[in-house]
Amino acid sequence: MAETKPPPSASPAEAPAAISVRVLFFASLADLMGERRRNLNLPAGSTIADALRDMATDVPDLAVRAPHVSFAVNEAFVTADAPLSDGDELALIPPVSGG
Amino acid sequence: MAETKPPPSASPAEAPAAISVRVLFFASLADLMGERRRNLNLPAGSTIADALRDMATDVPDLAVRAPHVSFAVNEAFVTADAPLSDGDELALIPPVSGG
Amino acid sequence: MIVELTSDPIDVPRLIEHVNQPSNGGICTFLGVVRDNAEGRPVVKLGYEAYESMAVAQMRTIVEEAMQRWDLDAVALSHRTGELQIGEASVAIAVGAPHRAEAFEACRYIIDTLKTRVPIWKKEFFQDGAVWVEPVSSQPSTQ
Amino acid sequence: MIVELTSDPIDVPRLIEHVNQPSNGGICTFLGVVRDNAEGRPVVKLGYEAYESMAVAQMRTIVEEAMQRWDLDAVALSHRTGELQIGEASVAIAVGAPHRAEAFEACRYIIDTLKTRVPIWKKEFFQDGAVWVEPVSSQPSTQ
Repeated sequence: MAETKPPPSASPAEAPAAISVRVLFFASLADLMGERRRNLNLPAGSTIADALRDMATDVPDLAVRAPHVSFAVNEAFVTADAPLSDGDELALIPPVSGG
Repeated sequence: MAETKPPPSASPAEAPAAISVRVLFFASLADLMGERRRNLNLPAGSTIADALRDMATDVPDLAVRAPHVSFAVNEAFVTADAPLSDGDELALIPPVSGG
Repeated sequence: MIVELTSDPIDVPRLIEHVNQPSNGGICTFLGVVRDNAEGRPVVKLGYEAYESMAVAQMRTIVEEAMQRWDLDAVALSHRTGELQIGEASVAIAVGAPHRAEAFEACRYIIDTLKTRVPIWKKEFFQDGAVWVEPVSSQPSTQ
Repeated sequence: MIVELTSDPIDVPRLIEHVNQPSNGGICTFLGVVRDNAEGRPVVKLGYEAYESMAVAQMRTIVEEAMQRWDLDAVALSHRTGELQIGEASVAIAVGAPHRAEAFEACRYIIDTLKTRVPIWKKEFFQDGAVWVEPVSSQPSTQ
């Protein structure tokens, strides 16, 4: 995770110009992504939708799946327009089938 | 039970002039009656209501309890106007509380 | 199908095992257990008396009704008789079904119906006496 | 309260024991068990994967909701992870309540709600492949 350090900010008192988010993939999405987690660097102010667009450049099928995916930030369900903060844990949650 | 044999009938081909019924008492009714079973001799054509009237001569409180009692003849629920036949098993069933 | 009256403690895992058949995806069980109070009054123990042959016949009829109505292939129903201590199960029902809705509904039907028309009676023992429980609303219907 | 994910077989008697408290008169349990088929297609085994920390947190929230809504003092909820064979329990719920209506309703609420918003996924293994089960209707709502 050392490589995800944000670039130095022009004004250290402000929010960083970039954020680093840990993204978790489960079940069919782990299969799709070929991994269970990745660290993602995004511009400050990015939302979950922005993160999805970023990852879909690698894996275009993620955009196809996105309408059927729920999202959790730091283990709480949120909608795709939720903003991300540096250090957040974003989970992509396919339709659940426990029980 | 040998003593409950009905008297000889005038016409052996017809139903006997008297019937013998085995009556079972449970729970609070066994407490009330002071017994768990008795054999009852009744005129042919008697109903459960007739049997109750007969037994209430011994135990008047039975008449008080009767509206809250259900009846089974040979293990099937029936109403108080059901006729009794020789050899029937009549159960007086107080409100049930199993489970 | 298991339908039984027993004076021994009910073996709940055995009932569950009985209904755990390969085609079933859900098992609902209900246990009636002896509470330490009756509407707030401390209970020492319970006693159950049954019109045994008729009780078993009625229990079987209720189970058969449930199996037909919800298309079930496995139900187990056991009821205790005699003296029970606090925490012991007086009745246990296990219903297996392909899907959970049927398992819940059939299990609920069996306990609700048992309480209205199976000839079993409960006696509550208190510190200073005992009473037969006779719910005013549980008069069996004629059928 | 017992709320757990476990890779070991679920100890159902332990869950029942946990909710069998002296003030409770009824215990409802639900077991989800591995069926031998999925809509008719033979199933060999199942696999369950969870977002473990969030799953346990969601399970605890659901149990707390049920305990508050039905005024319960004892609920147990256990969910398996990993590989399960036919007949094994994938989930077990035990709810104790003074009266049976609350026990049934709370137990049903917990399994129904668990299936809509606890991040656990089931993989069905067939003779010739495996699929993640993704119900179209089970999209967790935002909350």
